[in-house]
Amino acid sequence: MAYQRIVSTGSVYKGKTGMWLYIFHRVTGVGLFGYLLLHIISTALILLGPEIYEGAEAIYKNFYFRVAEIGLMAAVLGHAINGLRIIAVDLWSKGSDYQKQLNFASLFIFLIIFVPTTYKMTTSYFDLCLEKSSEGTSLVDCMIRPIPDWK
Amino acid sequence: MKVIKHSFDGVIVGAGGAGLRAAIEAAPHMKLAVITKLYPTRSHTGAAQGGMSAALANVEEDNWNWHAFDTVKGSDYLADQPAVDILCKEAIDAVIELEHWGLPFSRLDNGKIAQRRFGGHTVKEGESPAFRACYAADRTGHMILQTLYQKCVSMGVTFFDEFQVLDIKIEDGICQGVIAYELATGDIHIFETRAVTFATGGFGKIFKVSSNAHSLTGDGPGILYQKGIPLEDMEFYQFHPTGIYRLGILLSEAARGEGGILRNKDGERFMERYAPSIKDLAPRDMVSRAIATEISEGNGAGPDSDYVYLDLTHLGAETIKKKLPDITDFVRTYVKIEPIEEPIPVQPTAHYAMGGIPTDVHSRVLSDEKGTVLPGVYAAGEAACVSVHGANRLGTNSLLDIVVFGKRAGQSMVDYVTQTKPNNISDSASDDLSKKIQNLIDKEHTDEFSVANIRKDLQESMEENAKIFRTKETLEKQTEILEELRERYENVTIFDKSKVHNSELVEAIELDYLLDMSEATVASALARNESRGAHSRQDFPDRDDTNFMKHSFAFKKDNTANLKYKDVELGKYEPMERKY
Amino acid sequence: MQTTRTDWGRRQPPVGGTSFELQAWFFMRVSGLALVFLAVWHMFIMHVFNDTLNLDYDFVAARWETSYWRAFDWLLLTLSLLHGTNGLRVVIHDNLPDKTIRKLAHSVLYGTSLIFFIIGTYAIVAFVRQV
Amino acid sequence: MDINLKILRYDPESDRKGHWENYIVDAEPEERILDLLHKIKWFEDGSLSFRRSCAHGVCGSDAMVINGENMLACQVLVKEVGNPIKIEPIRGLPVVKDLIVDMEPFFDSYKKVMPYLINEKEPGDRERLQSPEDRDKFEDTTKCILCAACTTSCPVFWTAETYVGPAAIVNAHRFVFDSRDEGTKQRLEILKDVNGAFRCRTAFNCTSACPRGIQVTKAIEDIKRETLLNS
Ligand SMILES: Cc1cc2nc3c(=O)[nH]c(=O)nc-3n(C[C@H](O)[C@H](O)[C@H](O)COP(=O)(O)OP(=O)(O)OC[C@H]3O[C@@H](n4cnc5c(N)ncnc54)[C@H](O)[C@@H]3O)c2cc1C
Ligand code: HEM
Ligand code: SF4
Ligand code: F3S
Ligand code: FES
Repeated sequence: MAYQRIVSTGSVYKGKTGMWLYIFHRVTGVGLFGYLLLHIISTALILLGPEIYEGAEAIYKNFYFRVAEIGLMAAVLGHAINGLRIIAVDLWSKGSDYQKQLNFASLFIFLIIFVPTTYKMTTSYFDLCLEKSSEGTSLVDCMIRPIPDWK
Repeated sequence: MKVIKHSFDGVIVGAGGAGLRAAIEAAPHMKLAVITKLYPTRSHTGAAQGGMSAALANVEEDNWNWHAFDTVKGSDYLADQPAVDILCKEAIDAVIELEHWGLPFSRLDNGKIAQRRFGGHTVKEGESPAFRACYAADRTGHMILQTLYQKCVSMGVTFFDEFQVLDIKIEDGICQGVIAYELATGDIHIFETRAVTFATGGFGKIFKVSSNAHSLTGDGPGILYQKGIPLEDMEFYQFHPTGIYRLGILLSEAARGEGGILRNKDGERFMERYAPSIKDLAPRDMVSRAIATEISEGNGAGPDSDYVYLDLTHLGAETIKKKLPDITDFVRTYVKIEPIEEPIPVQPTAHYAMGGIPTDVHSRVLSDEKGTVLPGVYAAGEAACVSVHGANRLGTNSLLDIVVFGKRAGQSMVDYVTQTKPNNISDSASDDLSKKIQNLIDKEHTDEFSVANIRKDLQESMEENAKIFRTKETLEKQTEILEELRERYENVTIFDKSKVHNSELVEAIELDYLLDMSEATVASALARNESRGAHSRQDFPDRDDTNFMKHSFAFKKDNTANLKYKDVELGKYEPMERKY
Repeated sequence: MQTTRTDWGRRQPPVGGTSFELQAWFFMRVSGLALVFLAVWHMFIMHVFNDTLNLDYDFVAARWETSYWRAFDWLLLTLSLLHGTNGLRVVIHDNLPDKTIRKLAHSVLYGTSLIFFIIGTYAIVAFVRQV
Repeated sequence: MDINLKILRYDPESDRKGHWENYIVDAEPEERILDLLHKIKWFEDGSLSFRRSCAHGVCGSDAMVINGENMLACQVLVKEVGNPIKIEPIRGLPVVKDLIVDMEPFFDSYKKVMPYLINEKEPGDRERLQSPEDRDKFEDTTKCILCAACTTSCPVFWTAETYVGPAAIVNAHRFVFDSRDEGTKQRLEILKDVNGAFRCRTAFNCTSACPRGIQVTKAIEDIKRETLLNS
């Protein structure tokens, strides 16, 4: 008899916060692992001497990568704080009773750390860009092209 | 239609409390199959709430003789007293056995099984309400069903889940086997077997407002009735006083056992007038009649003055949460009121069949009023009539009945199987059934003859004419209606022609049983010119021990029933007026 | 028990056995806790207290002058690789029902992780300042 | 009040894939979703198939996805879910027909955790004693009606069909924390498996789906901790 495994429904299960956090944790975990591999390679290039290492690093020195770095920060912080929440639920016998509170607390802690960090990472980028660039470079220039004559 | 043949020593039809208990008894001694149209844990035993009585004396002095006295008195002296003695005496071991198998009873502070009060149960033959009902919050039936199923899982009992038995083969008065229909495939299965136990539960779906599940359609009694086996005491159908208004969902008597009070529209505790000594804890038939009387006298609440209140507000949140969590949740879910703060609208609801397949105390099915045993066929649980409930069952005695007589059915199967040799059922045994099914599939569908329309008319008319109060007129009217419905049923048609999970087909066949049950009920009720227990004839308001101290046996004859009678087996307790 | 339905998708329910899953689970919590210090601290040093724009050969070389930072980075490398690998092991197990494909994916994962562990370790251990 | 029901239908005898079907039903706000399904089945389209029995949330027959969430059709009223109403079979188990799924894998998992009291000691001829406090420890998990709403709401179960699922763990919990039971070691041994309790990633869908209000995730966490402490 033909049993259908899962009828494709096209509709999304209306899970609660926990389900979305599970998906978030998985996506950030896998993403971080991918980034980790990349990061190991680019760091290991240091064995090949300053030119090659810095040549590779230079790829990162533009605004798009700064946005990506902020994303990375969000992923690490989010994964870490959510990870702590999961650990609390797992290892603390009352953890699952306070699931809602823990969710809110995680979000709160995340924002407390993430917002100033983002602020610092953004302003620092523009400060350094202006400092290194020639007179008359605008903030928009800093955003749309690599920082010129870095070093 | 694909036909598949199986061979077993014994088959149990139904996996509610009675069927599972029988299986536990029989499985170690034979090749046994349990066939059930629902997954076992979905049987309606799981809906039972309040408790299971046994004179454990955990709370106060008690003794099984008092339990027996209450049961006999509650039955309006129609119960067979030797059977009642067995029920009440074996109750104690039955409860202990369930505990040993893991049933999570609620506990007293000293660690013993907790017990609560229930309607009609008293100490010292009527002195005061007794703490006799062993319970697990208000989900006792759920726990019994789960525990028995768990026990079966641990024993590796063979189940045929979602197989519906639709026929039994009896040749020369000896059982040859049963025929089942596999819901998932539409295949026919022939089960060759010597011993069959029917534990298919009740048939509350003959009424419109009922506490019973959709699946309770009287299949077991129906199958046997159509083979010429009589049905005993069908006029006695219990109406539970406290069903949720309109829906009929049960609010256990435990609510009153814990102190709940019934009130009419003026807030009056009207049971004080009807049963001055035990008031709200009077047996169900009396309370249901009291409610019906209040309503007909205009004391009902609501816009249509058609319900009364069950008041739990004085019990306190703690008691309600600990002891009545489920039923108060039902109220929150379905009525959207908070029972801790507001009284609950209730009305009587069709609840329990005292009558059914006649059996002796060994759960052997009797094929006539003289007590002739039908070899190899057994029945237990609500489908059967031993009779321990007589004209009115006491609350908590049914969960007891299913385990005590379920066990006995299992034992009888073992006895029978060890004394007989395997039989041989012919491959054509399922031909009648196949033909019946093919007919239903071939007939073109019309709305007029749809299952749902006929069933709706049946349930509404039974509700109207054969419920709590009956008279010759209403019953005669219902007889006519049933004849018409039967004629319509002869032409019944279905829309769904498929094989896989064709539940419409199954409902069409179940409707046949519902009609049978109604016919037997109405015919038996019409012939009983007295009022006794749950059977209340307004034209004969008194009990008539001279003419009716006897069980009715309804035999199927065309579209009505032929009635015969058997004397009640008396014992220690002399019939007296039933007063509380 | 009677099984009359088709065999479709007959699952393999658990049979018990080793404590590997328990240990892996526990390791995820412990390494997670350690990584809060290692990874988050690392991120802060690189992105907040410094700016990656300033990152250059000298910066790394200066850091790896001390064995403290080499140890720190190696621990970070090892734990995050182990943690991530085990995480991915589960992700693969969840999403690839076919046993052979799953085995293959697991092998690729373990191989990759091992190679990267060797590369990373080699970099940290073998690095000598050139200029 | 006219209610618009969208039901995901699948007939194995003619369809290759599920398809949505629309029905307009006249209903009161106080009616159960199950009542609406019955109206369709009884008076409109007899081939619509679904399981049901008790009609008041105690038998566990009619778990289905209603407006994107697992519920018992007999336990939710029209006014609680609004209009239109979308109904699908529960996920992760093979669909047999319309809203009916194959429950065998679910019960297989249940049976695997030894869901019965294990105690070899002779109990005597009276009940075993158990204090109300000990009884309370597993009260929550005795309520399970094996409806599969939890297991089929679990995102891990959707993808990893071998996961034993929350319902089985709940039923293990019911015995592991019963002071009368002596099978804890064996059960925890089983639940240590790759497909056992450690598969759970605390998504909490199970807890919100359980129609009996069982704290399912809590039960799973109890089992995880018990396993940790036991080894
Ligand atoms: C809401 C409610 C509350 C109750 N509370 C109490 C209480 O507190 N105390 C008390 O003592 N009693 C109580 N009762 C009564 C008691 O629960 C029932 O009488 C008893 O559980 C019946 O058990 P059973 O085993 O006979 O049948 P059921 O439990 O109804 O089982 C019937 C079985 O038969 C199977 N079946 C039926 N037809 C077929 C077929 N054709 N083929 C195959 N299988 C079939 C079904 O699948 C099912 O497994 C209550 C009843 C209700 C409805
Ligand atoms: C920063 C501190 C970190 C903490 C506290 C942390 C914590 C956790 C925890 C507790 C889990 C288990 C989740 C579960 O069982 O449901 C987990 C999973 C995972 N982590 Fe981390 N982690 C951290 C950093 C990292 C890093 C740096 C990586 C990348 C290499 C990573 C990759 C993963 C992956 C891939 C998973 C599996 C996700 C899943 O199974 O859904 N984690 N983490
Ligand atoms: S735990 Fe709840 S949701 Fe899961 S099967 Fe049991 S009753 Fe259903
Ligand atoms: S939804 Fe699934 S992941 Fe765990 S908490 Fe519930 S079992
Ligand atoms: S029909 Fe029994 S749970 Fe819904």
